[in-house]
Amino acid sequence: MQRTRRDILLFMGGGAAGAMLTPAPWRLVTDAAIWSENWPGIPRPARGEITARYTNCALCPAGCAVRARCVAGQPVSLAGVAGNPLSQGAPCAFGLTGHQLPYHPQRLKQGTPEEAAAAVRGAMAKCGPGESVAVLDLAPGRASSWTYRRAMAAVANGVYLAPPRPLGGAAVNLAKARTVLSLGAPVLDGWGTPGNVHAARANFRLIQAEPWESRTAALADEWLPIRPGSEAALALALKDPKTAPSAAQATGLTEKQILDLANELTASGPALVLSADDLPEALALNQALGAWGQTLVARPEVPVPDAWKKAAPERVVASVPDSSIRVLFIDESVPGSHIPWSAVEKKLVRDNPVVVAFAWSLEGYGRHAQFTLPTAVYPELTSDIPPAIDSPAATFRISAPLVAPPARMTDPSAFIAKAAGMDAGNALQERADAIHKSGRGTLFTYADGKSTPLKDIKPDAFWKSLNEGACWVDDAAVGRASWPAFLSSPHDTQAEPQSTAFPLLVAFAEPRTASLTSPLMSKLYQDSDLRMAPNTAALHPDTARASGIAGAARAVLETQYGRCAIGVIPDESVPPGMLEVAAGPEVLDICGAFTRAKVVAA
Amino acid sequence: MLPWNYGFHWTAGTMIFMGAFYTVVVIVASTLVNAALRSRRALRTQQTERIRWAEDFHDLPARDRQCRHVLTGEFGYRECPHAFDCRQCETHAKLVASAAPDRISEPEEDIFGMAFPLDRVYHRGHTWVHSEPDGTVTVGLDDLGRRLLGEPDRVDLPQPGGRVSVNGTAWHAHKRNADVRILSPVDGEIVATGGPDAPWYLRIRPDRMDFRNLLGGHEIRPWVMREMERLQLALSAEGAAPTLADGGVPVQDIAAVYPQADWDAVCGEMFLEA
Amino acid sequence: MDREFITRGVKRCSGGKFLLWILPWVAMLIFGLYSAGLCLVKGLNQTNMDNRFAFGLWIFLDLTVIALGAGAFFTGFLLYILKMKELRAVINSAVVIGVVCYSGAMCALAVDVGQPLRFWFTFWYPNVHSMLTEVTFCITCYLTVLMIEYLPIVLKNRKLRDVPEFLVFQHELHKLIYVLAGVGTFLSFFHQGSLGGLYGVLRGRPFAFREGLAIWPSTFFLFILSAAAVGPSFVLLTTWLVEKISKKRLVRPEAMQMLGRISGLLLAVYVLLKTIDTLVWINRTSPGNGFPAAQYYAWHPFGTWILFTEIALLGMVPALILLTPKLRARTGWLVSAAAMACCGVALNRFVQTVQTLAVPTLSFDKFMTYTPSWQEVGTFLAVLAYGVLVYSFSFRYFQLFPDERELKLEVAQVEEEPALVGRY
Amino acid sequence: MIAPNSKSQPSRERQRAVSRYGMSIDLDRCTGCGACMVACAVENNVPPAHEGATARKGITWIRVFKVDNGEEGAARRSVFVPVLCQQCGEDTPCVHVCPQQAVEVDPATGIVGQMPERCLGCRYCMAACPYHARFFNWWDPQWPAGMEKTLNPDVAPRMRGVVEKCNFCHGRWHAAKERAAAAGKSEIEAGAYVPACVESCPTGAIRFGDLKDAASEPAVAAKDAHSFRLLEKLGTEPKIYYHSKRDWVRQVAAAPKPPNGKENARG
Repeated sequence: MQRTRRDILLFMGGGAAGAMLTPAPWRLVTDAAIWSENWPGIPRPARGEITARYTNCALCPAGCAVRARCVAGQPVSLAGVAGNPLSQGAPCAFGLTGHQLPYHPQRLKQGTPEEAAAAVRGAMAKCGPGESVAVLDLAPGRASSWTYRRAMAAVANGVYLAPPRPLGGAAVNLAKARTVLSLGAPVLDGWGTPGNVHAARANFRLIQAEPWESRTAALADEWLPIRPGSEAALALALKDPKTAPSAAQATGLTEKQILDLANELTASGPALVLSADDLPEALALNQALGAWGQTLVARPEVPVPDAWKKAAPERVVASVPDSSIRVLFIDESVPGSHIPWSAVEKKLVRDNPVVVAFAWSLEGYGRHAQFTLPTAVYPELTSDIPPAIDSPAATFRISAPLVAPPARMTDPSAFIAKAAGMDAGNALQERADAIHKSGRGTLFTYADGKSTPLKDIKPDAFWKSLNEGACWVDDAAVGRASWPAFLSSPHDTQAEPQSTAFPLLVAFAEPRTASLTSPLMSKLYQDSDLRMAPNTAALHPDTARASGIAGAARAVLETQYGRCAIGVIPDESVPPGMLEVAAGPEVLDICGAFTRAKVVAA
Repeated sequence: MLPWNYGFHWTAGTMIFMGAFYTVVVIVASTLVNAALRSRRALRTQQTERIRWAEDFHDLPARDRQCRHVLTGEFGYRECPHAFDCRQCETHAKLVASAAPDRISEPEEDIFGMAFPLDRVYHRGHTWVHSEPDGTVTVGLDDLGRRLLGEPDRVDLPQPGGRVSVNGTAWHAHKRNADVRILSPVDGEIVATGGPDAPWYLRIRPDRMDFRNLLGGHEIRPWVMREMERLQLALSAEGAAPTLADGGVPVQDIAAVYPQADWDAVCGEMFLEA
Repeated sequence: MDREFITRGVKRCSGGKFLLWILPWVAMLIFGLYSAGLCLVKGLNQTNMDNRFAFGLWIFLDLTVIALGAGAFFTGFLLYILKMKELRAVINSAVVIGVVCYSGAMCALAVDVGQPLRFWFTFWYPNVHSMLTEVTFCITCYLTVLMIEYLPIVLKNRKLRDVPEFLVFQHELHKLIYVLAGVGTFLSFFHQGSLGGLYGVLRGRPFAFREGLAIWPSTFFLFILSAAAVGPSFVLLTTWLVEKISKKRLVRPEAMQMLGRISGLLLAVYVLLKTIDTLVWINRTSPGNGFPAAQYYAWHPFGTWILFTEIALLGMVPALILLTPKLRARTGWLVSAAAMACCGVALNRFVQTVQTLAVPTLSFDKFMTYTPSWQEVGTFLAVLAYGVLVYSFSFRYFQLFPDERELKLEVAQVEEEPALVGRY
Repeated sequence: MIAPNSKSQPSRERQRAVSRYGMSIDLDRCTGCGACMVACAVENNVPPAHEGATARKGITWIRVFKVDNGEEGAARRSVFVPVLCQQCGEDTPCVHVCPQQAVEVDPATGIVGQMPERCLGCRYCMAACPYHARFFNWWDPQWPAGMEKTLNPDVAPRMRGVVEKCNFCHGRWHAAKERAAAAGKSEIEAGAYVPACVESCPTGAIRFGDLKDAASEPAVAAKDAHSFRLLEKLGTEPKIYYHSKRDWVRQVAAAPKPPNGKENARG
């Protein structure tokens, strides 16, 4: 039989119709929809061998132990290390996003080290008498810090500056404490090592004296809402009940409350008094309560090579005469406590000083320095982490890189050592060897969770495991001694006197660091109302009205050091007369602890 | 949706739901197909003209669908159930049988000066049929129809040899904005065509000499009277002056008298086209 | 010149005038299409909806429009199934309204979903337990039916009917229209109901949750009733509007009043049942879920006034007016009552969609507010403009009101009478 | 159209279920640090907030709310309440409403799953959920250049226009299942599978386990007098148990109280 075109068409039509009744075409469309999951702009996660690597978090002095889940070597998520004697396996929100920092959009990618070096050389050459070359080290106590001190000792009129050490470098032994009075210290929110604090939490009663209900106040056993700026008065009254009436006036508490509190502190010891920035009154109170040797202890220094001993002393910025620094290096590659730029600036010489900042982003002092040299950032950088404030024993751990830093990054210590005409060498390993030589303490290795006495370990094995995630903990052998003098030395952390020009007292709601956080942290303040965005202030609606910014979303924050734009959030839980501020570089430039401020319409 | 799809469960719920859905689809589809098939058949069997007239008739106002026997007063009110095709109407047959034969007084009726010769029968669409000796019939416009169209702008006549059917389109006439189809009074084959100037428009060889559907004799006057009323109404509805120009006697070319009137509507009304 | 497209014997304004009339609507449509386009291309971030106000202006629009469009199925049902001949005068208009409302709602929905390209998933992986599935199926089917019902109206156009195929097809199709009317009634019954069920089944939203018969929450039946009640009212309203705008008589008052009466009757029943339902909900359903009903109305501006307005002011009152022959006979009363009924149902849909989402469910929720973005409003206007345009064109070129010609002649006759009398 | 036979169906699932995973959250331990939120986002490839995002447009599978007792000044007390998908066990509101079966309860685990690749984005499920635990992708996900290197390979990023929510880190469940199979076990043993938020909580406030295993922390918490579940009266049988010794805190379980006209942009 012969086929006409009609038959063929019929056949094809029939075939098509039939095909529609089979799953095939529909399955295809379904898949098409699933493919569309990856339409342009939606990244495909890379696959690869999944491994666990260990290091220590360098984002804050706590230096928690970190287990990184890596895909083909690239960390994709971080977690704590269970059983770690220091951090107890507890991470924090900031630490959990550390592995994203290297890809931060605001990351500083290149600088001009040669020009900087030349400028420094020139400036050092014409550095006159009474003028100095200085290093400002935000995270003192590291091996690099020692390099700086050696370097500054090597150059004429070199000065080594660091932020005042909390409690003058003494350590807190929370495990011993039965009662803790916190004068606005964020004990449960960024103070000390989270894991350690939470582990000890069950054993002490926490009394939070703070004007507003901070995260710590919310979970304290008792919250004493005191008037803004009356912490000192309270501490004073607790030490010497005679002043209770005036303290009651200042704080807004009843005399009875104060006296009861005083009794409780003495009765149910050992007690500990903490304050946002070491208030002399708070320290004195500790002394009176006999905290020394109990809850407040002197922590022996982590061993250093004898060769390092000839080093410049550590000084606070305030101790340097004004307009005397000709060359200033600022190392902010490792975040530490922040000093308002306004305080630093007035120490620089008038005629073009040279300021070189080592930073991984332009958000810090880099905004003010002539030269900002890009550095590696955690988890790229290699640095040791000084013992945390709540670690009574000396510790040594290294933040070993999980990711290779990009090219053209500057190593601050190498740069400064070179400028001082010395060789930095491998300070980190030298110190490790020094520790090993001391033969004290034990080494806790993260991968296997084992503790081994140091004397059973070979030096290179020690060094190796430090780099693969381990921490050395000194034997805690702290003899009882008399109250140390350095704790009585007056601080410049007095609350500024009440003034009509700046009626509002600034309290920091979020950890006080200028360094950037991962973009993902935006979830916490943009996608929820859990935390405030950097450079934002919450204030009582009445305060807003009084300041003439009622209903405004933005305003200008003004202190005696300067002014900057901020976002404002009306919040009835903030008492009138104070500002609850989320730190940001701009804010930190003009606000220290206990700063008084005012807000004006933008 | 289909058993091999993800998440298809043989549950009562699914059965009822999909069952209802498919039923609806089938009903709707079959309705469409059914309509399509019917219309195909209708087209094949040349039903178009019948359907067009059926639609037109259906759309006529009730008052224009009156039975011829209402005109003559035999009924008070009766709507024509056969779309003006009395050949299939028993009622009509009965009435004719019972009626007395017309007494023809004079050869033609003069109504408002219009001539309606009684030697012919009239369709309600204003055509007449006149039997010729050669067994054919001539079909033309009656006087009112002629005056309505006056001097037509154009007339489209069918080709000789074509067929016409009762109430189907006989020819098209254009006048001003009016474009009307003239209804055929008879079934048959067109033998020759005349025109506006000829005495007749069409010469037709009818299938049967059956003119029961047409008006004659005494029916003519009441019918024309009624048509004049309708004309009046149509004219005034289309915004013409309330009375005819010359005291009621329609002029030769009525259209000319009402330049502003919507002539299309008037003709549509009078020639029974929707 | 479109003269030969316009039905013979009816008066329509000049082409120029018509152009002037549609121009603003076309402008509105273009603006609306632009904003809808933005939402489709850039995504729904263009709207002011959010995770808490997941539904907004559009869903309210859909529910309202579909309720008003119910006139199509219900008039069809009364005319073709219950053989109420008077309604022949408005059926075509009702069908066009139906087409407009349903197609408009479908377009709005297509913009409203996050992945319009996956619309067919609902048909392919239907979850028969979901009210939304049922709504989607029925609305799609019913829109098809409406289109088919619309077809004869189009093909009957004076010019188109010259094509024999069209003439014959629409003739034959119209003979079978009662089948479609039946199917349409069935479909509408279910999707109008399921639109109500949509919210009635939300166990997690005690403000909307209702108990009911077997598998259907009470809102299922209330929506059917209210839609059937308001459909004729809306037909009445539009007819009146068209008469006013076109300055013509299109429908006999009897037809209008019949629409009014039907509307009033159903509305009365609806109001009664709605009241009972509300009482049951306040005293049993809501407290049973741990939500004292009083608190819903403590969140201003949604006080109890909204309940009163919805049921009494815009429900009972129009029902009574429409049921009183004296008032019904007065166009003013008739039309305003119809308008009130429409507003009442619109308010009901608003309460169902917006208030449900606005009142908090968790103790630490804040009262939610939401104002649509201009893109949302634009899309809304697009649907509106589209409706007006489709209706305007249909009115101009198709025979929406079969009695128009006849009424025109009657008017003439009234003026004519004396003259005729004088002459015979 | 055909409503589920609400009682029987889930119960049947429950019987078939191998495990019923649940959670207990100790509100007396939560410091509101936000670690859980961040860990969740990292684990599930949730992108950083879009610049246009707000607390109402953002994607936070687990979100910590700060709730106060409504008092002023000294009497004021606050608590942090982490809210995530409550994994309702009885006629789960979101499952029955989804028009195209993009939401399902996994009979093996009792976990309410969401399939973004089948989601139409109609957001009906979001309207249905009383816990606001479902989130719509208002934008296409975006990561800063290079950061996509840090995405979790076990979870596919979602596109714009689909709904997503907490699934107890389904990727981790899968991994645990494979590990168990590799070890020749048929079931995952207690502790071998925990969601990211649980792992990341520094105070151990969030505990996770199988409610069928009487020894698991949630199972124990479920029996505690101080435990409660959000909106229990709705009868949806959530599997997240909250716990607090403070009476006023337990009030967050109840229906909202009428407003007292407080002005607070943070809440």
